[in-house]
Amino acid sequence: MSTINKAALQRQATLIANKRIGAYHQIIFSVGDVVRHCKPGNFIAIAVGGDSSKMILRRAFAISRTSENAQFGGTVELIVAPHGSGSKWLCAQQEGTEIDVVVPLGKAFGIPTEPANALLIGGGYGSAPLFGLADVLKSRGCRVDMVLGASVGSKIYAPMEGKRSVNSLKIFTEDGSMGETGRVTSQLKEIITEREVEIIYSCGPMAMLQAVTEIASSLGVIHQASVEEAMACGIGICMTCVLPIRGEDGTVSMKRSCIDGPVMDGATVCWDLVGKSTENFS
Amino acid sequence: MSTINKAALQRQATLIANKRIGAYHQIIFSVGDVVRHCKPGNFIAIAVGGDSSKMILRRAFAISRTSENAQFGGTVELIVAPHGSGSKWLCAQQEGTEIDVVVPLGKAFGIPTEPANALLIGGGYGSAPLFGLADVLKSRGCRVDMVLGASVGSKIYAPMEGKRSVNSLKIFTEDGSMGETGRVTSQLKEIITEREVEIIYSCGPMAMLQAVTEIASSLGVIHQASVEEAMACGIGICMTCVLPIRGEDGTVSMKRSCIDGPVMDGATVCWDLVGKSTENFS
Amino acid sequence: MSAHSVDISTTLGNAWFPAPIFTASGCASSGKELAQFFPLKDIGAVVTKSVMNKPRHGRPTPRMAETPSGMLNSIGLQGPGIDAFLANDVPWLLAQNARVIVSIAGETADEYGVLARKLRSTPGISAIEVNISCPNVENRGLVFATDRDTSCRVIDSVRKVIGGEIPILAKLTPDVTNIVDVAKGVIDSGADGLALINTVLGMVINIDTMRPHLGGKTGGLSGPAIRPIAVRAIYQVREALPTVPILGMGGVSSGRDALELILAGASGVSVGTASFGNPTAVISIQNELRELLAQRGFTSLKQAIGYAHRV
Amino acid sequence: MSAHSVDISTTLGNAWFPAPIFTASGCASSGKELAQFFPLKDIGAVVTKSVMNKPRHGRPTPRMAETPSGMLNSIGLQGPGIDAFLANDVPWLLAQNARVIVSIAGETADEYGVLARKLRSTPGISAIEVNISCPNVENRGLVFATDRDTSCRVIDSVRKVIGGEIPILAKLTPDVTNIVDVAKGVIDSGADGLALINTVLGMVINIDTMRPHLGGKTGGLSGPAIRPIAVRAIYQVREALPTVPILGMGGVSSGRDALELILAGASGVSVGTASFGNPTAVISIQNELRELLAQRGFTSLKQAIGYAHRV
Ligand SMILES: Cc1cc2nc3c(=O)[nH]c(=O)nc-3n(C[C@H](O)[C@H](O)[C@H](O)COP(=O)(O)OP(=O)(O)OC[C@H]3O[C@@H](n4cnc5c(N)ncnc54)[C@H](O)[C@@H]3O)c2cc1C
Ligand SMILES: Cc1cc2nc3c(=O)[nH]c(=O)nc-3n(C[C@H](O)[C@H](O)[C@H](O)COP(=O)(O)OP(=O)(O)OC[C@H]3O[C@@H](n4cnc5c(N)ncnc54)[C@H](O)[C@@H]3O)c2cc1C
Ligand SMILES: Cc1cc2nc3c(=O)[nH]c(=O)nc-3n(C[C@H](O)[C@H](O)[C@H](O)COP(=O)(O)O)c2cc1C
Ligand SMILES: Cc1cc2nc3c(=O)[nH]c(=O)nc-3n(C[C@H](O)[C@H](O)[C@H](O)COP(=O)(O)O)c2cc1C
Ligand code: FES
Ligand code: FES
Repeated sequence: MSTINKAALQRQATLIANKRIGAYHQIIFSVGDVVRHCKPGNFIAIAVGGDSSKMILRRAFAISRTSENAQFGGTVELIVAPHGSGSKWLCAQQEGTEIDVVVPLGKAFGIPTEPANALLIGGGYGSAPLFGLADVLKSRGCRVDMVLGASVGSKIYAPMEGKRSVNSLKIFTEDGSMGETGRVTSQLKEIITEREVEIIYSCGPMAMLQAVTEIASSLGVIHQASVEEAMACGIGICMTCVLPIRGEDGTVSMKRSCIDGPVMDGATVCWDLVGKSTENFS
Repeated sequence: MSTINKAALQRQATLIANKRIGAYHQIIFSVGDVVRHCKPGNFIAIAVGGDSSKMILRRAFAISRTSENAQFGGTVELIVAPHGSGSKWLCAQQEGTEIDVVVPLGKAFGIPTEPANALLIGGGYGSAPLFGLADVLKSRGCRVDMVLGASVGSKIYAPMEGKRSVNSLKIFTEDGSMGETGRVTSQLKEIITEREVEIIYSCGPMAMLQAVTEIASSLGVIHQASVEEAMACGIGICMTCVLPIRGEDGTVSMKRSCIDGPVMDGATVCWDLVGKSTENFS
Repeated sequence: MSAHSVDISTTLGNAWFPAPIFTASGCASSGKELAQFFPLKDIGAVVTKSVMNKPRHGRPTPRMAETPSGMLNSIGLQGPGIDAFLANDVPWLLAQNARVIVSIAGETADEYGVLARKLRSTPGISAIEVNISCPNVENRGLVFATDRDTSCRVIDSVRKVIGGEIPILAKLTPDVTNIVDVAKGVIDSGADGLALINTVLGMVINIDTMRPHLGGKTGGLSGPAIRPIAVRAIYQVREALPTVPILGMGGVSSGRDALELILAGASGVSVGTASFGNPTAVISIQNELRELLAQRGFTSLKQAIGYAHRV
Repeated sequence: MSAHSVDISTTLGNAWFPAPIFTASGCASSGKELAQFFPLKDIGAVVTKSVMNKPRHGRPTPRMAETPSGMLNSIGLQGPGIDAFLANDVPWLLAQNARVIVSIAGETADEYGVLARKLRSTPGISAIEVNISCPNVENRGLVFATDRDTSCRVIDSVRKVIGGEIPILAKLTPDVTNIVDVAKGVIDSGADGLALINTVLGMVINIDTMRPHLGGKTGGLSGPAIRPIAVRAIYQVREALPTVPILGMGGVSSGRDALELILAGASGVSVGTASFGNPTAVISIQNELRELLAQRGFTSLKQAIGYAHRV
């Protein structure tokens, strides 16, 4: 049975850095000891707008990196796209602000028990959790290749230090303003075959995850996708964030992406049924 | 007919000072040229809570003083009691914040055309507009006495510079923690008679205004009261801020305190009818 | 597509308006105060505060309570009475070149007829909004729009007087089990269009006095808090009565919000509570709406009306 | 008066609760997740997500839209069905020493009867909340509580099965012309108390897709935005039926808000949407309420129930 992340805690976290990077903001929170339980693929849920906010729901962001240091204790880093009112508010906060967060949430990426050839695929800010993941995979002896894509170059998030932990990095933009022109899926089959990829990790827009799933399935490669469905609570109590998942018995049921995910076995997600009337479920 | 203050403008004003003084905050906004039209008794309406605020209405504050200087241009000073969520938000804002204000609003205190003996009575932060008024009266050759009252000493607002513009200042607190023990009305009859007061200006809680009106009326002294009724709009379009006013023909009607006031002829306000069903109006 | 070349004119029945954003009844008094902040002729129309036959004091204070993203009001239709209103306010508005929609309210169906008769003989008015849904009256039975039959009787008595010179818009309350049913009723009785929605009945208890905060105990909830209710009501009615023009309102405080109501089916949008927090709301909303329409490739407002219903 | 010595226990019919703050149905799933943030036995009760006879997938995504100070949801009663629920969730909750109120929902009056029969044979449940007001079902006709007669038929069929062992609370919608009328009806049909209010029907249109945002088109509006509507509904029903216990809910996110509903007439208060924004909301609200009661000189919660109605 699915359960909430056992380490999840609610706390006041201090925003200790907020820096623009391309189209995104790199935001770092000091969260204390709980950082030890934050794994690649987990997310943080942040209360936005302050005390008199009309925004009553938290915003979810993938944890891109964690660290522990002497000055600030445990810190988590997020890569935030200023999208609507909540994320814009967050990107406008200054260092020193105390913000209510719940962390860590959700299921993390599964790590292979034996060294394997891994391919990490990120769309837009979806690359954020992949660099932390790359570190872990590297430390377990995996080969780590990475493919990133976005509409424009400013939406490619690929920090210098991050690049160091991957064996190769390929970038695609739709307008060709960075890397090759195209999408992450453009040469995917070839890359998987050439590099003898055994496991794919992906994070990005749902359409990208679906496209990756199709290719991964056709080649029989394991694929862990970190999904992004709108979440009201992030902790499993509201049932808004569900996705149609095919179980081992072949039947489809609606699973909460906040606690059964966000990392899911791509092959079990019925991408075609997302947003469709549940009457069609088998 | 009652009309909105012809000088009223909406603008982004920069908060240039925010200092705690006793139980209050002295807040100064840079408002530009419009300061020339701000008269004692006028108020300012301030949008609170920022862009994503759940507070949809402005908060009204009396303008306590105005000035024009080289660095900031025209400035208005307010004395704000941190009361509920809106005023607390305002008191928490830092220098440099841009805030949407509408100013000046409402009818100002009427100034006698000839020098007269004036008594200014303030309750709590109600003293704020009286110091600016005292300056004007002084410059017109009036004698200006002042009586202030509050529950406790920390709620007496009487700045040093302000004291200079009055001929005498008497303070009452209910707990005796500052000045004499009692209320502004405690020795009012005596003061009016002794000082040969010809006109009273008052600002403070409604119960105080009512009590002052009774004494002023019994002695036949003119009394201009600055009232405080909850205002949704502050500009005359909502009809929430009304008070029962007896007209020259003897009939009572509901007048908007935001544009027919906040300064009203105390004797015309039917204090007993405030909050009573309008069916009883004659 | 430049914002400036979008045709934002609209119609409600046989009345034409150069722009789709109006003031909401009771939220602009008779326009004089807002005229200080923008020219009234630049917006679609001024909908005046509901006026009754006789002068009226309204309800006791406190008359308002702020609530999360909303407010309650209990004004109780304070006003000067129709005669003073027609003598003073309408001529002033017309002199500003503003379009005028007069909102009327009565205690009986007959009073509405009397008011309509007085309006018929007043030239220059663009439309009549028949407020049958004010929650701020002593007797909740007076909220005609909670009942289909009484609603119809009111519209009947207005229709008998107004022969089609200007459109009759019936203003409905969302506080009913089935708003589509009431809407159909008043259209059958001769209303040319609908105004949706009036405020939602609410209450705030003051936790210091530990009694209802408002002098009138209950009040009408308005502001962004109720916008989803307005959108739903407009969508439902548009779905059922696709040819009936709707003047939408309820919690609109940005061009985005106005567009939402228009996509749901509103031909025009009234802005109420937003003006309290922002005296230039009406005109800013209109400008923002124009931009949003252009960004979406609409060349005219009319293309966007009810667009959310397309299959 | 110290906050600690205030007796905050309460009753709903013949059920006793050590504390007055409950979770709201559908806003705590079956309690497991919130148990990570506070012990469930410390609050009054866990009201579980409305369960139907058969497992149910619910509505398509998107299932939520944030609105000013509120949100819309269209879950559509997704759930495991009563058998799995009784086998897994109830025993777990009882093992936590939590009080359990089971919310049931059916497509027909008979289904409610079937559900009640299954609950009767489950020991340890404190009360049944009969959800006859879920707006998130394909057929809005299924919102029994919009009609007095169908509401009564549902309560009837539950009453026939439950002989008075545990109280039956009928959960009503505010989306009706006259909530007092529906309340009287269900009480006459044998409900022991009322749960007020369910969500308000609303809609958000996505201005990018220019279609209704929710997969189910309409959704239920909850959160602080609707609190004034909840207070009004509770006050009206308490005024008309002063002896009927009310479990209040709607937009409560602080002790202040809970007190407001209690003063209006609620004997207990469920907290729903607030838990989404703040997983410790339920327990904080309970602590704040205790303080506020003490500050006002109440020695027990019961003294405050309906206090706003005093003359
Ligand atoms: C597990 C998870 C991880 C995420 N990681 C990141 C990240 O690392 N960086 C990043 O920039 N964004 C991330 N997002 C998306 C981020 O949560 C949304 O951009 C954000 O919630 C938008 O809020 P807003 O107030 O700016 O936008 P609004 O559109 O005003 O939000 C309105 C409501 O819709 C929800 N919503 C809107 N867009 C999204 C979305 N794309 N996904 C989920 N909910 C949405 C909001 O949470 C809010 O409740 C993640 C989302 C999820 C679910
Ligand atoms: C003409 C005028 C001049 C004022 N001058 C001053 C001043 O110089 N200094 C000062 O500290 N305060 C002044 N006030 C009172 C000030 O407006 C309120 O304290 C403030 O609005 C409270 O807002 P809040 O959000 O803190 O409280 P909340 O109680 O959360 O406010 C809720 C709502 O009630 C209204 N409200 C609450 N209390 C009052 C009140 N006492 N008067 C009017 N509306 C109220 C608010 O405007 C708001 O809409 C003045 C009020 C008026 C009408
Ligand atoms: C203070 C106030 C007074 C109102 N008076 C009237 C009125 O006289 N007649 C009427 O039809 N509607 C009246 N309304 C309702 C508004 O016209 C509008 O339908 C409602 O407030 C929803 O729109 P909003 O959220 O933009 O304010 C009033 C609303 C408010 C807030
Ligand atoms: C996501 C969600 C799911 C809900 N599901 C149910 C439900 O299954 N049964 C029910 O009776 N009420 C349900 N409700 C309504 C709540 O129990 C409550 O009546 C309503 O949300 C108002 O309270 P709130 O503002 O505190 O959330 C649900 C509400 C939400 C927000
Ligand atoms: S976001 Fe609430 S259950 Fe997943
Ligand atoms: S505050 Fe709106 S009319 Fe005075």
